[in-house]
Amino acid sequence: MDLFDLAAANLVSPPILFFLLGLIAALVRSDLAIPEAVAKAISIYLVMAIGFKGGVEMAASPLVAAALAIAAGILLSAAMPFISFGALRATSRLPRVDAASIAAHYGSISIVTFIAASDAGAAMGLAAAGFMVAVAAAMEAPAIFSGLALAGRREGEGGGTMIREIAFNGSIVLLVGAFAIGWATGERGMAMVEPFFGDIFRGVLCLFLLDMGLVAGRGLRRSAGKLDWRVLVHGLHMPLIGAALGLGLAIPIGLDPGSAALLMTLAASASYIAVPAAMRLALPEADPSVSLTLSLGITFPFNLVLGIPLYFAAAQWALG
Amino acid sequence: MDLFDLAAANLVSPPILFFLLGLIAALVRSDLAIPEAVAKAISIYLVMAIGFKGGVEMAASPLVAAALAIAAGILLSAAMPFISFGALRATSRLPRVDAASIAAHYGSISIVTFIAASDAGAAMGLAAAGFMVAVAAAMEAPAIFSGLALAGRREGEGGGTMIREIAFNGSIVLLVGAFAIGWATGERGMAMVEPFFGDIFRGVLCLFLLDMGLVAGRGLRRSAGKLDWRVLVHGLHMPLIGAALGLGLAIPIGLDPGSAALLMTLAASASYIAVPAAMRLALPEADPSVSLTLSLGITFPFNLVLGIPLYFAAAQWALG
Amino acid sequence: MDLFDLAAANLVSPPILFFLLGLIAALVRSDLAIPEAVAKAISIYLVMAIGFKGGVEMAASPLVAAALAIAAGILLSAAMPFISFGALRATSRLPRVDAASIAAHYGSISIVTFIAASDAGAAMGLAAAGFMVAVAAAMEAPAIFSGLALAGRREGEGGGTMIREIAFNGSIVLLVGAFAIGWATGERGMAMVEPFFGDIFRGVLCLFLLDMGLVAGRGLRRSAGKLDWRVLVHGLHMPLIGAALGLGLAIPIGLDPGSAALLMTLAASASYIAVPAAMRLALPEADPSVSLTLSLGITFPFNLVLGIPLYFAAAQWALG
Amino acid sequence: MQTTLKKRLEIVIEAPVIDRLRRVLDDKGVSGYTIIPAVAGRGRHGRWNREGEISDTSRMLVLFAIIDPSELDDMLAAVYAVLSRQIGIVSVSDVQVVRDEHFRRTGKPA
Amino acid sequence: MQTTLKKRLEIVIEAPVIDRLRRVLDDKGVSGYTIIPAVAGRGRHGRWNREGEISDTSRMLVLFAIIDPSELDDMLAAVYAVLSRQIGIVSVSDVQVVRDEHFRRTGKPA
Amino acid sequence: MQTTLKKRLEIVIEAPVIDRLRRVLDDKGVSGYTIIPAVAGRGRHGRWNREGEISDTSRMLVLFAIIDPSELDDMLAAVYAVLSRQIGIVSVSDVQVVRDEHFRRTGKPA
Ligand SMILES: Nc1ncnc2c1ncn2[C@@H]1O[C@H](COP(=O)(O)O)[C@@H](O)[C@H]1O
Ligand SMILES: Nc1ncnc2c1ncn2[C@@H]1O[C@H](COP(=O)(O)O)[C@@H](O)[C@H]1O
Ligand SMILES: Nc1ncnc2c1ncn2[C@@H]1O[C@H](COP(=O)(O)O)[C@@H](O)[C@H]1O
Ligand code: NA
Ligand code: NA
Ligand code: NA
Repeated sequence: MDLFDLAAANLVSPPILFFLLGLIAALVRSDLAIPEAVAKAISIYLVMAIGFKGGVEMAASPLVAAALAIAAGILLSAAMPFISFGALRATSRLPRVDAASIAAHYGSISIVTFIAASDAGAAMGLAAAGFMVAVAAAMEAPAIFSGLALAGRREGEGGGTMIREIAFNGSIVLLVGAFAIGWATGERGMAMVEPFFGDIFRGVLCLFLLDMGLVAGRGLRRSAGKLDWRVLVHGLHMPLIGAALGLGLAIPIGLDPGSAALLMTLAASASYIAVPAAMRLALPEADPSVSLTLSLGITFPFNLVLGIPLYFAAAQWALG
Repeated sequence: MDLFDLAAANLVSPPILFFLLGLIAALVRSDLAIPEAVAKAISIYLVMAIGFKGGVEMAASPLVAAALAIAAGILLSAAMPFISFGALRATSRLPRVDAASIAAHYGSISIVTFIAASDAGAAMGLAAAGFMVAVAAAMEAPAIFSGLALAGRREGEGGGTMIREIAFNGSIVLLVGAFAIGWATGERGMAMVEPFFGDIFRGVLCLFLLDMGLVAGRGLRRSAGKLDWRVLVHGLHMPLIGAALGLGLAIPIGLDPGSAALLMTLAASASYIAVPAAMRLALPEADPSVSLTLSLGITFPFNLVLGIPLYFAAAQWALG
Repeated sequence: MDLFDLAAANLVSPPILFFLLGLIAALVRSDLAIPEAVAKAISIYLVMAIGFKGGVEMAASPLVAAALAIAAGILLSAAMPFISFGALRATSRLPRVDAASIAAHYGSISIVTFIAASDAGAAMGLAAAGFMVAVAAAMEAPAIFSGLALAGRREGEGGGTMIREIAFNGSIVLLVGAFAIGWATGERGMAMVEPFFGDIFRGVLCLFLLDMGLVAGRGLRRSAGKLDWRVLVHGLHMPLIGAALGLGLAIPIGLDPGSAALLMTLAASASYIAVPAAMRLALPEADPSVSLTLSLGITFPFNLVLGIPLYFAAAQWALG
Repeated sequence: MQTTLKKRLEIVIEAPVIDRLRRVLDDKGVSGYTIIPAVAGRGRHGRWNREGEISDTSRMLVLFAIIDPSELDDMLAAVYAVLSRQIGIVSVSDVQVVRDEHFRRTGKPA
Repeated sequence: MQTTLKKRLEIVIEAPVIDRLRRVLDDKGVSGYTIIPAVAGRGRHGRWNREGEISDTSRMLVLFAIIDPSELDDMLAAVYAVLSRQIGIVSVSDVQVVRDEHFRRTGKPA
Repeated sequence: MQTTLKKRLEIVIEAPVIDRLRRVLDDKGVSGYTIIPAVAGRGRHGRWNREGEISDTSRMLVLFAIIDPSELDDMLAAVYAVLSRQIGIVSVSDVQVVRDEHFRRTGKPA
């Protein structure tokens, strides 16, 4: 498949179309809405399922390859905030603390984007190595510390508590825990829960992306015209930079194309859950609405609709 | 199968029995309850699934037949409020505005009843044409305008906003959107999401009808004895009148028996989501408790338990 | 399989591991949490599914065996509070009313434990008779009356209302209702809803046990060190006493090993839903935090992780 | 605008007895009340948190009712008669309303 | 601490018209408001309970806004103009705030 | 009935810092508090709406605590020390309670 076919196939797949439906519904001010409690529960289900499946597939993965990929992920997460911060300070007038906060979002990852990319890869026949789930988990936190350093913040008294709060963040604990359970129970465990964690996964993802479309569209509608265009453009630059760096590291460590595309996606994505909450605790002066709009309103739709097929095409071209 | 067998098979199917369980639990004041957030999410799932499946089946439908059926639906939706209003004013002492509001409910449709009827049809081997989903969507709104006309209301300043609020009502947007996605992705799309939108559908419907039984029973318990019996009887007349008109239009436009039964069901059903909300905005003087009790407490149970098998039997007798 | 293998297989099954993950996440103060509305809805789903399946299997059960098992269950439920109360009064300084309340919890049953045990039995190939669901339902209430008698409470004016509130408690109504629906619709009904009530059941159970682990862990963390160890130990004694009594009754009435293990589990388990609510109404002076901690924080994890495999091993050794 | 003084009764109460409380208020002919959910809290009986909970026992609800000052003592006595041994608290504050007639005691409602 | 007197406007309103109410408050430049869900209640229009409900019609929301006393009459008039025929109630109470400037009328917000 | 004057502290606060706020109240020995969810709102930081949200960042909670007037200043100072840079508001009103002893400061609770 060439890039165009890939993009076209991705675009007319139910998950992406339901995302677009949500986006449009929000933009025309429909009152369509999925209750918060259910949206949260679905995100928990998806993280559990993706973690568990990754763990089950670990049987087939050499541990050295996993360790290399995790190291690459940590490096990306720690380094990318410096690039994002530099770019923001050079092109916009955002205060230091806001730029540092946004930078932390871009170094870290969006687990929702990762899940959508894994599913897209599976649909294309480009399944990734199980350890990519561990890479995703490992990339959540390093960026936060880079962001704090960029803001000129020392960890001070609250430091210990904060490290703990970040490391034990619900989505990290669940991702790592489900991964470990999948690894421990292997194919026998998978056979027990496949109908729930496997068969209905893509359908549930459709419902979830409908919801994310609604939330992203509502956010866009609310902040349209308020954000500086130089900041908005950052939300389109960073995924491309991240994906390029991801590919640049995937090649030397020898990832297969599906895994490389996921590493690119992780680098290209911006956090929407863990980092925003950490920033409210550690950098309360940073305005959360700017980073949330960028992350969910600009970068997430870009990655979902255009980025993911692009990253898979690039990975296959470079490594296939 | 004759009418009696059909009715019996419908009555002892799990969805109907769970509805009756809910009804009884509410009437004996059990504290059994499904949380609001989950009930709403389930209704969203059901609308998504029915819309998507309808869209997928559009490949097999001639567009002319679809257009005719949609036109028939719009006609029914716009005309039935006049019948309902006339009957209410002749037999009861309801104020004009209340009669107009109830009339709008009966012209419009109950998507839950439609879903239950589609499922019952599928279980009987009388699947309907995919475009019946589009007919359902097209029938939601016209009755609202007839109702406002009957109340002597001009659209005034709020008119534009209101038309928009009605057209972009969440359940209409979702039904139409999922239908379009199903149509666009076809069998390939269905293959991706069948376990979620297809396989577990009827089980989820059981859970949902349990909930609807609980809510309907609670409503009945609360308003029992408060409603004028002439108004209550309206809730049993209108489905029969609607179904007869539906059949009368289904025959000339050449619908198959399964689709004809669904058109009858749509005409026979009364809105419980879109119209009540629209009436609170457009006719706030109308007492919502009367129309809600009629729609959910009388007409919905009647259609679910007795009406649907009757409509299928009649459609098969007339068209089979 | 010998006891050790059974315990090992149970321990590394996904449901138990997700429970342990929840427990650990709560103990390290992770913010992982499943919304209340969804947790409640999942418990409703599980009760519906287990009830329905039990009913479907009634076709294969002789009614006399069912009646005997139900009678045994009622006897256990009514009698065990006297044992629990005696032990608590002898070993701890708990006030009479608190001891009576705890005793009622231990006479009654935990439907969640029952569900987990049924699933574990199915996974081991030791499926139980369908009527065990009816036994579970029958065991919910008798212990409450024994508990009130122990507290020296006469039913007084509120008696009629209370009996009604207990008998029509949501989980009893749903369990009995779903059982009746399964019985009435049989294999034909099961075929209609198997993907939802059967195939995904164990996966949903994983999600639910994750939640129960989180709640149990949070409870433990909160009350650790506050409870008298003599009271805590009661939470480990009672399951063993209950299981022994259950086995003692299972043998003379001729239960198969799988059903016997479930009767043991029911006797060994302590109520977490029906009895606590009843006690708040009937014995408001009793401190709910003691009984909830015992029931959910001590007895439930013990039964889930160690008790269930032990009961199955014992039942197979005695009856296999 | 012309406003009238009323009392706002606010009751935090454990969920299992909410129906009893409603019955008391209905019997006293209170003109209305609204119940809102609580998600977490602390009191003499300890901390609680509803996340992931399936049991109603530690669930708290907040009920408020705007009533006429003349009804306050009677209402408080009735509420305490039923709830004195239950988990919860009661407080009263002054509020102004525009439509006086809306908050007058009614006959026992349906 | 130095505190300033403000008014706390509390509105119980049926969900279908919440957007209209928000528009009124926004147009009047109110500095902020918070909306909390209600789960059950009773009023002249009868009892309601949200358990298991999928329709928004009988759903009630509680909106409160802390505003400057000088804005009260204007605000009440605007609220009543929109809501007089809808289901709901309005009440006002006194509150003290520490940061006065936080609760001053702003221009029409986004 | 004999009632006593208390203060009702009402804090609207962004969810990520609720644990810090609880710790402050616990450390100060406040006798209790109740937290209720908010579903939507507006303030200087803009509008928000929880529908469909999975991130806690823009989520607001409403905490209220009934405390003795003598503790008010101390409590406000402690609350502001922690929350001054966070998103949220604080207000105080008068309430009457029947059981005075219920609302007295306790030692640091569990
Ligand atoms: N001083 C207080 N202010 C606000 N809420 C309180 C207060 N005291 C108790 N509560 C609430 O009432 C519940 C029961 O209180 P208690 O009976 O003291 O345990 C607590 O869990 C809180 O939700
Ligand atoms: N006196 C009251 N105190 C508190 N809430 C009330 C009162 N009256 C009405 N309400 C609330 O407002 C809703 C609508 O009131 P009504 O228009 O009287 O039916 C009721 O269902 C209650 O939730
Ligand atoms: N004047 C007000 N009245 C009621 N709630 C308010 C007010 N101002 C702010 N809030 C609430 O507090 C949140 C944060 O306020 P702010 O820091 O001004 O953005 C808002 O989103 C509202 O939910
Ligand atoms: Na990234
Ligand atoms: Na109709
Ligand atoms: Na027991």
